[in-house]
Amino acid sequence: MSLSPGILLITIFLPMAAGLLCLLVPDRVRWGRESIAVATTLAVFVIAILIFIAPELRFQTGEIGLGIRYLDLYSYSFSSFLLMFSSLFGLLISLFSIRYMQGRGRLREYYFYLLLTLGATNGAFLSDNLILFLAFWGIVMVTLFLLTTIGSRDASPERVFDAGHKSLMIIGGADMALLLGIGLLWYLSGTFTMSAITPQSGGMATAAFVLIMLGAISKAGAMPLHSWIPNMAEAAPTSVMAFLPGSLDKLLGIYLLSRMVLNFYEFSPGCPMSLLLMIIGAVTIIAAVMMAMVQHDMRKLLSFHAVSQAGYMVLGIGTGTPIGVAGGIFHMLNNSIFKSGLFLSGGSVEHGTGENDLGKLGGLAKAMPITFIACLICALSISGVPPFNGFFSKWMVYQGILEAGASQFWIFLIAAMFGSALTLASFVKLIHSTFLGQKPRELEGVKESGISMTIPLIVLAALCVVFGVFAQLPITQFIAPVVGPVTVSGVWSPTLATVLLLVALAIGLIIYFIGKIRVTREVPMYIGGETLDPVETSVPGTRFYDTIRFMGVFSGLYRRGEEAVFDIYSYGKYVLPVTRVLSVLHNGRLTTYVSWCLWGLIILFLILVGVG
Amino acid sequence: MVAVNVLLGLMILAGLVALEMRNLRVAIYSLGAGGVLFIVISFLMGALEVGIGGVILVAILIPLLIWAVGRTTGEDTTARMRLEVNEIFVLISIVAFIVVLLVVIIPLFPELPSVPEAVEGPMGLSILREVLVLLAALAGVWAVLRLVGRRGDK
Amino acid sequence: MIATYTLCAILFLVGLYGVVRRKNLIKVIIGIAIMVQSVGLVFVVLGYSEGGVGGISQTMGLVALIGGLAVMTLMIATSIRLHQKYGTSDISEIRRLKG
Amino acid sequence: MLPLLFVVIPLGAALVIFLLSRVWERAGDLFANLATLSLFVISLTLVGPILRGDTFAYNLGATSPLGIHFTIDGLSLLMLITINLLCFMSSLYSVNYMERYTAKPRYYILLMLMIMGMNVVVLGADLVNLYIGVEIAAIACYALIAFGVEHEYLEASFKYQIMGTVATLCILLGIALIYRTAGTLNIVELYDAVAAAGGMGNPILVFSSVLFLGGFGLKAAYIPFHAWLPDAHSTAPTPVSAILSGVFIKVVGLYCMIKVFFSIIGLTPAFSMVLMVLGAISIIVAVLLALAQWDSKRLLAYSSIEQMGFILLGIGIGTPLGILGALFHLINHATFKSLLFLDAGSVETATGTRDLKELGGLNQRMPVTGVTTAIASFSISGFPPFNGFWSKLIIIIALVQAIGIGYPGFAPAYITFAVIALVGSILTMAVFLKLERHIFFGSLPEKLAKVREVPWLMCAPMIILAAVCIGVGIAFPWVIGNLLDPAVGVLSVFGLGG
Repeated sequence: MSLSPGILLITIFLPMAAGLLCLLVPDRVRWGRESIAVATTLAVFVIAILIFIAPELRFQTGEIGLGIRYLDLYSYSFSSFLLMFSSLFGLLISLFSIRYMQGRGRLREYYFYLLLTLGATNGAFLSDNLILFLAFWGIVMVTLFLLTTIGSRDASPERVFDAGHKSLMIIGGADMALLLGIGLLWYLSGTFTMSAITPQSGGMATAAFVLIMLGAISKAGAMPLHSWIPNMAEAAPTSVMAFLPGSLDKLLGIYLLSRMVLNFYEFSPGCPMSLLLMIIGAVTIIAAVMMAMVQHDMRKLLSFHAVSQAGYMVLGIGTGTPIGVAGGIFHMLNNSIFKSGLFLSGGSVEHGTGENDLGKLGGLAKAMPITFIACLICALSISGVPPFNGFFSKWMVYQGILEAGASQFWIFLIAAMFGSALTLASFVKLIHSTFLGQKPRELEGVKESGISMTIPLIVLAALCVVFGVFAQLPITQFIAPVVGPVTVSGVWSPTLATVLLLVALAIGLIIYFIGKIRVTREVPMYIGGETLDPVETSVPGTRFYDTIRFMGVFSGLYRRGEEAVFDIYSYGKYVLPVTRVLSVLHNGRLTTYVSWCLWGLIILFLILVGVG
Repeated sequence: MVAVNVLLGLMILAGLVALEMRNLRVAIYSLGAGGVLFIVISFLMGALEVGIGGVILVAILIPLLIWAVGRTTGEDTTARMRLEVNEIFVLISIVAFIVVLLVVIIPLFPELPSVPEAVEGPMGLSILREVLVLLAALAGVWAVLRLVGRRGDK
Repeated sequence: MIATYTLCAILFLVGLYGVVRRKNLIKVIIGIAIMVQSVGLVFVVLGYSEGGVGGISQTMGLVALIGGLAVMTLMIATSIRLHQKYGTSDISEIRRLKG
Repeated sequence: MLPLLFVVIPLGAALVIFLLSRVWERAGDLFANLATLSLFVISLTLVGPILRGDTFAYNLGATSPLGIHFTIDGLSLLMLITINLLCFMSSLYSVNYMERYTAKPRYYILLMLMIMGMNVVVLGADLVNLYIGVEIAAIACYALIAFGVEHEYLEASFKYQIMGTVATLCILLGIALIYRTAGTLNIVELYDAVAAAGGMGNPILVFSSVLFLGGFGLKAAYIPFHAWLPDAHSTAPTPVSAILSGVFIKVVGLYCMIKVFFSIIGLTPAFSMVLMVLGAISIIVAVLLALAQWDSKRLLAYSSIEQMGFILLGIGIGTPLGILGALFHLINHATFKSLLFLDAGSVETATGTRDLKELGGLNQRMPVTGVTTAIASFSISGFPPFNGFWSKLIIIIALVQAIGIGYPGFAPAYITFAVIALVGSILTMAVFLKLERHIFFGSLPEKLAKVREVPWLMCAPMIILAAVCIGVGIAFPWVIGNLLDPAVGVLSVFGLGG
């Protein structure tokens, strides 16, 4: 079967058109928008599968100067497999949203933005032109902001906007770097056509690499451009978190980074840029997971993990070895699956209980079995426990680090492994405080979410298992065509894998127990002879790791973390004094204003007439 | 040319007087005197049109200014100079500008071409353009002199 | 000729000095008037040759004068209204707009 | 005859309004809108002929500067379309908005004169006509700023009058020097005449171009010549502010500067650098100033200076791509900044205040204003797919391209300016997010709970402009091909690398 290249347009413009339609559907049509969204995303998913099966496709319109085409779409192994998954996530999220978003305001806009995001993401994957890519990439940023402003149930309008503000500033700022990077890349390679760019090297190429990397990691959420994700997690609807920072933004960011490493830059294991990426990756893994351990809000905890997992991808791609890059890309895929699974489980819990504070949850395993099992599988996956998919991608990343050569790289290995252990530890906390332990009285009568919410969870959990047990499948089907043949036989290499696994488990358990013992000891049973509520006497999972929080070395770091010293966005406030000084200079005196003009003329005279 | 230069010197003097006088009416008369000198210079050099323009200027501007002084204040009560950052900045600016401008332009004068250009040229339509400019100004004055600008004020 | 040009430039600077340094509204307008006259003279001097002053130069001089006159008419109207509103003609006290 | 229509129609409308206003109070509403609409339509009909390579000329009276000489080429057509579209939007908006002021007919008369002045600037085939246009437009503009005849209006207007007159005198001196050196005032003839007179090797011409830089710079309000702009643009009646920020400063400032530096004198490395430095300074300083503002219109006014900086940066590069980006940004800025001013005016109409601290949460109460402001804000912040994205992109790409084809030795400067432009863009985002945050998002103050959307006649121009922002953003190849390429074609011949 041969497809016409025009089919690529459908994956972009069908969702966008459907989104516009959603905007026009009047409120009284019941399920109108929901059915449009689900039907559209389903259609796009099917088409994306067809495109994936088909050979390479290219759709072009005429040139409009500088080698830029209005539309220049190209589907090949990498873009078509990402296209398939972005459409899948689109489908799952619109399914999930039916119930989850029901009854909220601004639904009209919600589906519009959702479908617009999907279309633009597909456009970014398919575009073979850097400018077009940038445009679609930017649209995803705008819709991210707009989706954020819809806001979660429990956040004040100010907080919601500030979260959107922060994400827009950080991603938008990084986009400016990306823009310049693309400009430099164009200058070096002489073309905007991505498939025609040959790997570049040299000083300017390195600058372009760093600038494009900034754009990529801000989208993927690696440090130091990660700080928008935790804030957004508190303010945005959970389905949005699962859709954008959880999956699509990761796909986009890592896609760009991999294209850069694979196609645009002379990237070799051990080169300075490789080292830079690996450091960013390792630091992100550790720092974010440390922050995740002490969070009370479920969404915020998940969001720090979203940051931490981005570290693995950057680390894997940063190794520059085929197996490492493959591992990074595979981890990107896996992360999107289990991370959106986790966010959606969180959404499901929130939908059932109306609560996001881990301290107020507990004992939901029986009430919400499907959510529990899906969440458990995803949690084990994200922690890198075999046989789930997270294990394999992480293992490939480890192997990539080892193959990258230099002996000092063991430190990255340690960081990655330690990060895994801490991830496990923090998910023990999440699972414990949500699904196990004592059930608070307020949560009696909580029921499993409806079928439209559980189907996405089941699908995602199933994918975690399938991609884990049959890891060969995604690797040979999706990733090998992109990075070339990968030796995955080592996956089952028993010694290293087992050792790493045991170490990870052991550290996780040790931390778990340290935390638990300390807290249990501290909880008093009676105060003034009054019997306390069982909720207050139970062991709240949220306090598991307060031990670590107050441990000497870390307490300082945590305090700074809370003061947002590591948050690049918070440095914006230093602009304000400058603006105030400038503002005071405009003192309303005509004579001063005319004097400025005179100085302007003086300088111009001196420069142009005097010198020239 | 000498006569022109002398008259120009007088104009500068008149201008300075106009700017320095505390009594605004005297200042305006001094400006008027400068205007008359301007007209004389124009006619001396053979610039008939500019001279007529000067006459129009003086004939309209001086009465208007006198009228304005009548409506506002007859005395320039603003302080000559206060020792403030602003004032000092302004003084430095203007002095620097004067110095730089003179330093820059005096060497330029010999470069100015002295090729004669066609002396006569029909005034013709240029008058129409002047009329349009004046029309705009009249419309402006007509709008600005309203007593009440916004509905509901006073 | 150089002396004439220099004197024209000085006249222009005198006007500018008035605009920059004087704070009374009327004085500022007087400064503008001096500048307008000086520009008019520049045209006359530039266009001057033995036979008289060139037609185009004259036209442009006229443009300068009439344009200046138009603007100054408006300025005078504005300054009267300003004086009514603020109760002062001191431009350095007329500064509600700043920042 | 065609070019003359752009002068006769507004002038005729002004006369008709003047004559009829005694008898019929609403004559202004009708005839002003009819005039601006017909001007806009006429300018649109010229797109085809201009694309085919026709030019329109109209000569009345004697040789060059003494008669009235108009031409329409690609560049002036681009400006004409922009001017007349925005003036039509503003006059539509005025119908309801200007109700709050007395003597509406006088307002319309001044508006018509200002439009006429701007059209004359764009059409003028010689420097004197151009200057006359500047003068007429400026005088009408002074009066329009003062139209409210209250403290702030008069103050802003007076300061602008003084600074504007100094500027026009500088321009006039520059014209005088150019005329005596090159011997002509016709813009087409001037290029060769100036080259024959030694071009930039002639100190007189350098001196006069510095005068132009200062004079038109004051009109275009880039830093440090900007101080009048925030006062004037924030106090003027809103439809006037929209025209001022949208087209006025561009027509009487930047357009003339483009003419002078590309059609007359020709760009030199020194001037290229000076223009770019002025642009870069304007971007950074003005955006910081905008960030400090709490008055919505003042914030927008400062942001206009910043955007002028972008345009100037593009012009300064001097490559065809740079000029294309600058002109594209010029028309884009015209649309979204006018839209933002109209939105700010709507908010002021509905709530009675411009103070950001007193506003908030208006998105639910004023959906049209909210959505159109969001579109304009995204546009000005350079987010795709809105029009501002493409023009900023082209300017940045032009800067990068100039590393290779620009003046030798400027490479580090081009990169620096690109970085400055990008930093400016980030800060622009912050400025407009601040505006959105404090007007449309956040929680609704109690006293604004009963606010209603403005009448449809005020909404209509806002919706049209928002549609233009999106439409140009999506159909940018069409705009570049049909409007911008002919305009750049007029200039870049004389520029660098053309």
